[in-house]
Amino acid sequence: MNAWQPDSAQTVKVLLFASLREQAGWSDRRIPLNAVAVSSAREIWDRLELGDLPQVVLVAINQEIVSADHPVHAGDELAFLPPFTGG
Amino acid sequence: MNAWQPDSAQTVKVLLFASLREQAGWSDRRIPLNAVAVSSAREIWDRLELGDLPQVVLVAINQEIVSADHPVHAGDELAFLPPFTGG
Amino acid sequence: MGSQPADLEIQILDQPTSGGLQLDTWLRSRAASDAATAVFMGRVRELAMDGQTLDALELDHYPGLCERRIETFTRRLLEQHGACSALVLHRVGRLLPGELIVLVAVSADRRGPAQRCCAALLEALKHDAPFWKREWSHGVGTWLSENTPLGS
Amino acid sequence: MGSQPADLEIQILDQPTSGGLQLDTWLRSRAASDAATAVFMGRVRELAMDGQTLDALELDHYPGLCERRIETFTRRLLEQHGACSALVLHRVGRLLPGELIVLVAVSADRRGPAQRCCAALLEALKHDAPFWKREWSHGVGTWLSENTPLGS
Repeated sequence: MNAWQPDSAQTVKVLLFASLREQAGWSDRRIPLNAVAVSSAREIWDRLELGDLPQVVLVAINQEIVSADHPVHAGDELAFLPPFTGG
Repeated sequence: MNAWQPDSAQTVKVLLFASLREQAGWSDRRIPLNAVAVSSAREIWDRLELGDLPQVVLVAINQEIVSADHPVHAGDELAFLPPFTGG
Repeated sequence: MGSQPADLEIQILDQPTSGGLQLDTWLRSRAASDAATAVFMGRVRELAMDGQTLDALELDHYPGLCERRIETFTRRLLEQHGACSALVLHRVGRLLPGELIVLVAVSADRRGPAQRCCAALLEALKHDAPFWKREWSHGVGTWLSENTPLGS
Repeated sequence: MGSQPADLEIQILDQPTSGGLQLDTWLRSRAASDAATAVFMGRVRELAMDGQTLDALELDHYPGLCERRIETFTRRLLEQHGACSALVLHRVGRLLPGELIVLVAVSADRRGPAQRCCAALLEALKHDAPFWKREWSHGVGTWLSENTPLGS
């Protein structure tokens, strides 16, 4: 493995919104990817130590809503979205 | 019978609207009442010589929508209203 | 929450208006508890019912009866739908294509009552108020015998 | 008659607005063939969901995804309902009671499509766009977990 890790080359940018942001105490963070296996959005969530991924939380990768089991790649923007309450 | 007939004492004011006004060639007219019997709105209509009273035409007496068989009294305002097309 | 008395404003206008000023003034006078407002605006089409170019639309009404009927069914509909207040503007006279014919606004505590009452009030204005439209094309006037359909 | 291409304008605003100016401007740009316009406006209530006095409503969104999702479902709904054009305004940031949260306007050739599309677009904004509300009462903020009901 290479000890030199550029920010976006080996990390994913994780965004939290609304109540999830409150719960975690942060709104965005870079999470390093596992170098040997492809991670899913759910696996990244599990590393945030915020409990099980609630069924009602939607996942977006690169501003596209996808399933929680969608693979995440280096440089992706991964967002966890509580139920929408706009309008 | 009294030969002296004040305008509103022995007449009814008849108003026509929209297509009825076109058809008759006038919009409002005073019609003398039959001195011995009470007239209905339909009887007044028949004296206008505009054909049978169409089913779809509504009758208003003193700005209240009523049945065509409603009695008409001296001084009343009697209006014949084609189907409404506002809004 | 429907506890305030029903409040309505009815204006029959014989001059062109966009309705914007009246709507703004009315909205500013609403209580903040009227969180939901539904509005409908109808304007004169460019084509007559028979497809010809429309020069003008003439709108006739029966003054007095017209205002009283609108007031009666508006109060009934506000109560029926649990809405709080309504604004009704309706043009009469000679209208050109694109001009506002009718504006209906209804405020309520919730969006459902506001939307449903606004739609019902518009239908009442079309079918239960003494207004009549005449289309003018190429100098010929034709009284409409029925309203445009709701649209499927 | 639905032959012109769908036309939409979406504005996410972080400053107070009555929506009147934007609505007027948008209305003036409508073709006269769009004879029917339905509008909905939602404003901040005076009371929080739990009945306490509301000091402010905070509105958060996910920039980028939010605009793109609104554009996608607005185009889909305009086509589905046979409507011609839409204006969507939505506030974000800190809002006071009485301030406008959302304004949706839809124009169509007929009143039915305009009204139905406007109502459907409002529901889509509530359920399918990444906005989140937090109520502030007595210095305590509470994220809403669901929207207000439509109202029976």
